[in-house]
Amino acid sequence: MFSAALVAILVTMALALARALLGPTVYDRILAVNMFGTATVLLIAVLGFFTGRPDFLDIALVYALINFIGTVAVLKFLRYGDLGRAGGKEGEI
Amino acid sequence: MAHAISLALVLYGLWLLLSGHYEPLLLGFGVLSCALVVAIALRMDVVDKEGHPVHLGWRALAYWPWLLLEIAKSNIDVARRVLHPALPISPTLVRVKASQSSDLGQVIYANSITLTPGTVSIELEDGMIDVHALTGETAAALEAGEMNRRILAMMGEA
Amino acid sequence: MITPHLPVLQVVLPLLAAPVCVLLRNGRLAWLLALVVGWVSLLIAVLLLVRVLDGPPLSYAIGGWAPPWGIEYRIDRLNAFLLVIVATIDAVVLVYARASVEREIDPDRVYLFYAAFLLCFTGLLGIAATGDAFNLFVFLEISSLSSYALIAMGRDRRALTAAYQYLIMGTIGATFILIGVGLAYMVTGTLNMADMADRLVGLTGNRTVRVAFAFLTVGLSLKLALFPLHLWLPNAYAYAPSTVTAFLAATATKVSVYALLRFTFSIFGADVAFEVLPLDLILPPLAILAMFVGSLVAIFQDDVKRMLAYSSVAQIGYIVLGISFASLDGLTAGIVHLFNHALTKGGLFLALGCVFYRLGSVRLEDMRGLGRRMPLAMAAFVAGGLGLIGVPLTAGFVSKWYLVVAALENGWWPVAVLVLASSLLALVYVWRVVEVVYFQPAPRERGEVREAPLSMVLPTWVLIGASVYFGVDTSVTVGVARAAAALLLQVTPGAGP
Amino acid sequence: MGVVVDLASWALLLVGSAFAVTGGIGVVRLPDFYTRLHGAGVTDTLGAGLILAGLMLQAGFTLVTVKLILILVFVFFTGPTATHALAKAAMGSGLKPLLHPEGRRPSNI
Amino acid sequence: MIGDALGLYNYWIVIVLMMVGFYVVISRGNLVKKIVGLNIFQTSVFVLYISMGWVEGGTAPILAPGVELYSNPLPHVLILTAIVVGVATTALGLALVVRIREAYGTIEEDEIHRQDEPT
Amino acid sequence: MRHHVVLRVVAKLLIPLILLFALYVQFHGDYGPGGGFQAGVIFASAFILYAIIFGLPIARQVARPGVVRALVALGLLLYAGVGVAGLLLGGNYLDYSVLAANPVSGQHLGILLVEFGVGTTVAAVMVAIFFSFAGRGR
Amino acid sequence: MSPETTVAAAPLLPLVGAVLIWLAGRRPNLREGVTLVTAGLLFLAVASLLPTVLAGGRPAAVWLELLPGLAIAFRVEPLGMLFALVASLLWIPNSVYSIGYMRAHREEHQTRFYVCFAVALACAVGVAFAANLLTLFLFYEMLTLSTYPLVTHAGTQAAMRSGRLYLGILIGTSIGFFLLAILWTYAAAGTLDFRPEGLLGGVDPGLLPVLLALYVFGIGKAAVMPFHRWLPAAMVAPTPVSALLHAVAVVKAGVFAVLKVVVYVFGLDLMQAAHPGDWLIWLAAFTILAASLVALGKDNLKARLAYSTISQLSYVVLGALLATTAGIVGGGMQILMHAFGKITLFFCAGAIIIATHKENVSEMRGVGRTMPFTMFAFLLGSLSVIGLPPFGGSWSKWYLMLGALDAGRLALVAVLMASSLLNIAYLLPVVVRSYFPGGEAAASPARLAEAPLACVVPALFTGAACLALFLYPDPFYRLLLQLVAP
Ligand code: NA
Ligand code: NA
Repeated sequence: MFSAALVAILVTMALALARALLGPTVYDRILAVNMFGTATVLLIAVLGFFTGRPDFLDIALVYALINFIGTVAVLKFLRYGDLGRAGGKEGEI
Repeated sequence: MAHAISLALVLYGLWLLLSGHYEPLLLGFGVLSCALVVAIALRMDVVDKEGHPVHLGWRALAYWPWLLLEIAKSNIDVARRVLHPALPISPTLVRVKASQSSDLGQVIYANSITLTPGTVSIELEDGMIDVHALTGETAAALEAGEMNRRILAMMGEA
Repeated sequence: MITPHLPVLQVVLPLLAAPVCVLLRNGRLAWLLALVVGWVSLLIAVLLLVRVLDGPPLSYAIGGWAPPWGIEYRIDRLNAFLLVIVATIDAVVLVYARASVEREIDPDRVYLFYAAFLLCFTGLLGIAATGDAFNLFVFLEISSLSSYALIAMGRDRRALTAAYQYLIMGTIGATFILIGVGLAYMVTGTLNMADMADRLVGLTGNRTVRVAFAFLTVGLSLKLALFPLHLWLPNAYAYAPSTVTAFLAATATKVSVYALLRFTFSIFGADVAFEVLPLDLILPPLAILAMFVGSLVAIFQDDVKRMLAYSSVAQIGYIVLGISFASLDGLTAGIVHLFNHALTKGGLFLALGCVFYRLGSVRLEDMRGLGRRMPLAMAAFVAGGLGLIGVPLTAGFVSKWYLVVAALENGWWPVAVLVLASSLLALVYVWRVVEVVYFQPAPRERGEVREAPLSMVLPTWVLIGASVYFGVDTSVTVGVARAAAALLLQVTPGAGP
Repeated sequence: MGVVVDLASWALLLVGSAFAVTGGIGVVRLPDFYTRLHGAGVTDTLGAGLILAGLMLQAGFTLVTVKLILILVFVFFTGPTATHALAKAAMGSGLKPLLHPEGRRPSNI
Repeated sequence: MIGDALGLYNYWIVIVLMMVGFYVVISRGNLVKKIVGLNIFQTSVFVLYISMGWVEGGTAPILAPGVELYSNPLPHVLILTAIVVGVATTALGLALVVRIREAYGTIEEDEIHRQDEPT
Repeated sequence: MRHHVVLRVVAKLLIPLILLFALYVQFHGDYGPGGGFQAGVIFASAFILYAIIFGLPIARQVARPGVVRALVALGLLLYAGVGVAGLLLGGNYLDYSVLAANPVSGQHLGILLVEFGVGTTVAAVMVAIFFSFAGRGR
Repeated sequence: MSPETTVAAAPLLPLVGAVLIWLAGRRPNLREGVTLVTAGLLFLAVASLLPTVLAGGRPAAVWLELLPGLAIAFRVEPLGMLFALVASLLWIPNSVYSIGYMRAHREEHQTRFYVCFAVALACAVGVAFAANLLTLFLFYEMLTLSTYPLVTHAGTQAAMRSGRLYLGILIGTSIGFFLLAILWTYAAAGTLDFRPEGLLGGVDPGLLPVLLALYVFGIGKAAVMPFHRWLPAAMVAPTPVSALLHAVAVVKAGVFAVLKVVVYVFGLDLMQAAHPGDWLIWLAAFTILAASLVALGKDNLKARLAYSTISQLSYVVLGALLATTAGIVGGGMQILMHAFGKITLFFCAGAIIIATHKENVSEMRGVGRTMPFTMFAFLLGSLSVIGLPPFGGSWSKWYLMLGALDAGRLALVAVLMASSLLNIAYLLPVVVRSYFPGGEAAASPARLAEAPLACVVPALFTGAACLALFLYPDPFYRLLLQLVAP
């Protein structure tokens, strides 16, 4: 049963990858990579169960975190070409 | 200050939940860790109603089941359309009013919209949310305002 | 109580001092700390050398894990000698550094400079002290990474590209070394050098062993800038801050040579190196090419720092040539030259740093008539230059003497001739400078130039003086080098020829 | 009890997997960037939610479940935020959505 | 089984990665590209070490006199250390590239060489 | 696209949780492999998220570059200093078993401290690198 | 002072003098006083060793042990005694002359000049007393370096060019050949100490010619063709420097080293048994004739004298390579006699430059009338260099001819005689022409216009010495005889 889930997640990753390669806009690619990341989080979680290594969950959580921060960072960089631009209290990216 | 104390308590609860080791050393580390995090959070100025919305209390708990149900329903709808050979979609842009008085309420509304597949909030500005909907029907359902009202209730404004 | 811990203190002391430098956030204090650490390190190194000269090698188990499971620091006559070299150069260069660094480095970053300097020092000492192959790689990279940073602090923007180039080539070298260590580990199941050597006995035919050694040799040749893998060196030395150039030129490549010696003779054994792999056919031609190409290119340089950098390429050729003889005299020559060249080149670059301090340039045309304005620094340069040529009564003569005698013993006539001929090339480039400095009038547009501060001239002369001293009294250097060479070849030192 | 929980967890895993793949299909099939956001949403919400819930049932009341909940909450918070940020950035860059010809236009866009 | 398969193919992966990385490093062009190439080059070694752990299995002697709590998972420590070194190198390299761009206004190798040529 | 309310609110919500999680990983590291390194990465990522969303100047006020640099150093010092403590207590360098009366708890304490040093250094280095890379413009 | 102490101190004496000269740099009188005192003391020190050496003593001293078995060490034997005597004695008149010349010319960098001069003398003494090849080599190289600033004294582009040639050839040959030969010797013999019986007994006789050639060419200061170009190039230097190069120290160190190598490294027995020097003898003969012919064609007086020196040096090399008793004695004599003759000629040439600014032979009509003392000294020197009695030069020529005869080489005798004719042809016309009326002097009645006294007196002194050496060659002859009949 785990393997069914694994396969499904891998298929999802493949589809996301396809979109990442197809584009056509950069936003499509970011979306696809973000989705690939979500699928990776799931994969790590399931794999941890599959192999009896629940400490993988920490890694999954970290991966989710990095996925989010990465997406935000890329968006900000795309917009400003700079990650450090001041946003002030208003919170700007 | 109250927010800070409350944040510390919540964090310590989380620590206890995560740790699973209840020996003095690690409990002590937990205290130190929570204190450090609260200190940093205060320095970052993220400890307020927005950053730590404890004031919503039990009302938030009531909102979640409804949202989850909505998510499930809209998921099924989107999945059906995606898998349908004809791809029966009618993408629509609508602008809905977020009647919540606080940024927090409006953000919860915007994120709830995004969480339910079929609708994505694109812009939140001046109490108005631009929404991209996969079909005209979902747009119409959103415009009916059920979600808006429930969030108002959760924020204690209705 | 402290004595048994000397091997580890040697490395840990500068390692601890580096972060403290960052915490101090004050250039002057950071310098003072680095200086004190440098001199204490020198003391430790000398104590270690004295102990291993009298007795068996010292072994220190990090974390109390007995070798071969834990990391072992192992001090024998060879690396104790190297530790003394590195620590001496460091101690002397740091005296010099204060004035020079204040002039060349942005004041806000001086304390970071010393932190990186200490890290680099740590790495070099660690390479020498450790008895663990992987640990050696880590220290090699600590020293390399900090040298990239140090070089990039040079004033000229070309320092940045030089550091970048060095980083690329250095990392390729490091990766090769890592592969070599990994393969050796795969075959032997150990990272402890002595243990590895034991387990490699009888594996000379093993293909993985040969591949491992080949990777290590190439990687280390890159790090020690053996022709034609030297391309990173000239720019790196030319554009780094004066202090850094002097320190690195005197120590970094030498330490890599040590690593090569260690892997070749102590771990894999001369059998693998010279019989299974034709190192005796590969190294001498490269070394000789290095001698000639390095010296020839040096002749045509107008930037004296670059000139000396190319000269280093040539001098490394001499060292490698000595090693490639794989004989007692050859190794003695290589090791002695390693020491002598460290002093000489260090002193020469310090002398140039004095010039840079006053002129902001070390281009030949800017140095006209400097012999009268900066007599002490320029006299040091001449004395060091004579050492490069190998004039008698300088240290350079001693090492070349042994090199040629070793070549003649092997019956390698043409090599002996080539060594002498290449010395003539050294004469040409050194003389270019001497002529400009002493026998050409100072340019009118140049303002009044004075001698560099005593805190710079004195260390310069300490190194140059030492190189002259060890050219006159060779008993210590030759004796220790011979003992180390005998250790590597596992023979008894015997008397000199 | 054990069998029931097992069966439920298998079911959750399977259904979740199905939704995850569906989201992937949507991202490939849907015609433009904005509509694909909805497809991704399927994987992010129900796909992830059900799979993690299936795992939770497997783990029972343990530290593992706590961590799984943490992951789920995190995904639920950050997923829509990232999607929103993405959509906003795309709109800000001038990427026009493909709209249904008979679809109602919003009042003043 | 897995070990055998890995034992057969890991060297090819290592070699291909090395070649690709090395080619990217030595081909002239963008400085960032070369750093990326360097990373690929280094990755080949990580793969080598990882596969080594798999292939040789328990060769790493695990022994600690008197203490049984901490084993010595040597290959993992080695890989982790090597990766840290690699990351540090990459960070330093990129920092240099940033400063090179500030100094030269470009990160194209040819352009930099052109600017540095004596006029 | 002047204000990004959603990101701001979500970030404010998440950052304390991420920081706590980092510390959790830090202090539970010895039950899994090498906790300090991961903890450092997570801790730094919270700061980086903060800097991306609220801007570098504010982030630099929260974590002053000098302080960050000092933390790099302090972490290293802790790492190396624990080794020296072992040395002073009569063991070899990095020999933790002498740190407490009981060798096992001594090892435990040693690893805890060393991992804390590693975590501090890694976090501070990452933040320092982000600070120096971000804000240099394109 | 014991002879041993004197030996150790003799090379140091001029070095100490150099330091004092440098310290006295701002006060010319004091500076030059120090120079003269040093020169005098050095000569006394060296001369004090003569009785010991004549009595068969070989005082020795070690400065320091450089490598195991290799020391910077001194040991005075007859040949070195002779060279040291010549160098230290001639330094005195040369210093006097320098003072006159440098002041008359208002030269710059005079302190550097006197310092380098003193250092060069220290090196010459070091070369003379060297107990082994390493010491010899060391001082030989230092001699080159210390004379470089003297050669390039003018500081002009031409001077720099000449300086490069000077250094290039001397250092090049010494490192490329001389040092190689030394290392070869060391590898073969295991020692570098000079021994009366030679060191090379164990070397394959087939290789000896190669080794000998390495020595002869490696000792570039002997100016055997084709490595002679540095010497004419160096004539850009002030005249006292030319005197130093041609007579006092430099070229003499070269031919001295060749003699010393033949006697103490190869050993006369080996030389006579294996004849390693045969083809080199012909090269030396060629140099003698060719350089004389070139000299004949030079109008510039200093250039003419320079080529004359090249020719005369090969006499010594020839004598050494013959390795017969008479040949060695003749070679040693030639060092001495040519030194006095040639220094006289250069003193005169310099004096003429000072007084008339004339450098070319063709311009020297009438000089003899305005500068009669100078030209008289020139005549004395010329006759000695040619080898006519009653001048010292006749002894060396005589013994060399005897040596050639002993070796049964009549062709060499012919070469020597032909060379003497050529010497006459390029030297005497200078004297003759100078007494012809002409030049500016032709218009006005002849009146004395000599160079400063400090220039003329040394020339007369050394010219007279040429005469004296003819009458009293005995101590030198006895010294040299010790070489061949110990
Ligand atoms: Na590197
Ligand atoms: Na760790």
